[in-house]
Amino acid sequence: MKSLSVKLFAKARDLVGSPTVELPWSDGETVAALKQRLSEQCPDLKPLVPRLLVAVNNNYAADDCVLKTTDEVACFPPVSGG
Amino acid sequence: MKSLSVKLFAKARDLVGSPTVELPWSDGETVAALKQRLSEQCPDLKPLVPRLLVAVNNNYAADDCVLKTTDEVACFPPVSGG
Amino acid sequence: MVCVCLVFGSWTLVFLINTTMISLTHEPIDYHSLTEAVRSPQSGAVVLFLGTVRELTAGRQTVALDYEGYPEMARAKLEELEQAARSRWPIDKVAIVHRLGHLELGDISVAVAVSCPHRKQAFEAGQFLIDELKVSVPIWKRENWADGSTEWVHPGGEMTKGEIDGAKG
Amino acid sequence: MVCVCLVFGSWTLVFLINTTMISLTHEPIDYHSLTEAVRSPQSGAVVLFLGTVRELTAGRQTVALDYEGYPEMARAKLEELEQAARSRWPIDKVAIVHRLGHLELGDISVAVAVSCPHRKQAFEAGQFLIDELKVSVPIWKRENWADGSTEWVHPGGEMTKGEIDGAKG
Repeated sequence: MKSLSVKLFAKARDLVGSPTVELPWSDGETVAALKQRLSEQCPDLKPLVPRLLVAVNNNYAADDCVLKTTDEVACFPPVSGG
Repeated sequence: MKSLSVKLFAKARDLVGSPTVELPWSDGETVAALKQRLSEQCPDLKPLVPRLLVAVNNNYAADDCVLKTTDEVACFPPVSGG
Repeated sequence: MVCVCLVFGSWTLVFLINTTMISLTHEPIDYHSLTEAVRSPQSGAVVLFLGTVRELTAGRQTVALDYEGYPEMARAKLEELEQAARSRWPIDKVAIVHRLGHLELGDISVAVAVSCPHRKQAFEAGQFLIDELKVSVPIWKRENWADGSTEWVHPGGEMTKGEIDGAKG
Repeated sequence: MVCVCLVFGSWTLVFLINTTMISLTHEPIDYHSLTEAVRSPQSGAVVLFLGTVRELTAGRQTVALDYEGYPEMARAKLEELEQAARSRWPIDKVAIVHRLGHLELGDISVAVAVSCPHRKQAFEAGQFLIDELKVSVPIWKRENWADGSTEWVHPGGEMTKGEIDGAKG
């Protein structure tokens, strides 16, 4: 099975304890599946998952967006720059 | 008769050709009288008089404001700073 | 804000004085110092406005502007504006400087810097200060057009021919 | 705006390129250079916004902030914001820089400079850019409170006890 590399930032990275996480992945799966997978594989991240934003190739992605293992995928909490 | 010293600025000063003008003045006369006097004594200023602003002691003054010869009085066109 | 305390025996009088940083200058405006002067750890937001000499005004080409002021009254009006802004927004510090004299294209004619706890306040206060400055502070500009002519700018536009003829008649 | 002309025999291709001045930095922000970069004789108005580290947030005392970013996406989003602003206001030049890393009280975390022909446009565009930056650009701050604790800031506030317990259960 292929794997999807997911970058993590800010509190998401701190909770997981790593700047990236590798998830088993089948082409055709969506952002919603990614969030489900993250909750299972990283229990410490679970409380933050409902608020996580997902970015695909530098754009925000909705729950029904399909992810390929070649995509650049990132997960992070609501932004607080400025 | 006493006289009122009136500072002029910008186009008003250019039209009169002097930074101040001395007007014969009786205590109790108003800003409206000042404008009338300016039109008579300085014909070149007459077209600008309807638009002139009058300041008394660093505050804008309305036509019914009474001027004393000890006041600091200035006349100038609408401002255009900034 | 400066706090001055006078102690008389067992009495203490406390004065809170808003430090005004308002000036007119014939030198180029140092907006960097102006901005530094309003920064503070109490304020998360600083807004600086610069007015600069623009090349085109209503399609006509400017080569320079001359600014003239009525200095005592201009300073008094600027201090009134500062107080008016402070009564509407929780302003930490304000600094305003207007340049007078001969300005070339691109030169800075006016700088307004304001600091507030939050950004919306700072934007609103900064815009209020420059908007009001332009309508109430006795300063005037004279255009130096590219064709060599000069012209005092005053809102309401040039005198109409009727007004000029009326004056001559 | 930069104009690039390619001439092929009797054909000339003209490209108008908006020069982007967008960056992330770990060094102190030089807002003076940033402001100079947006000044131009075509624009009568420059607005600069500075966000600085404030001592008090909702009554709690901050001693420092740490900023983290997702740099590639942050730059892409800032460029999108610039284009969105240019589509709404006649902007001459824009420069935006956000600092990352450890910032002390009073340090500048973000600077946005914009020049436009007229002041209302410059104020509106500047406020739009910082407002949108704060909701869409992937940068995060972590508070270093005076009591020694640290806390990631993310809108929507801290996780509720229920959410945390739910995760543990």
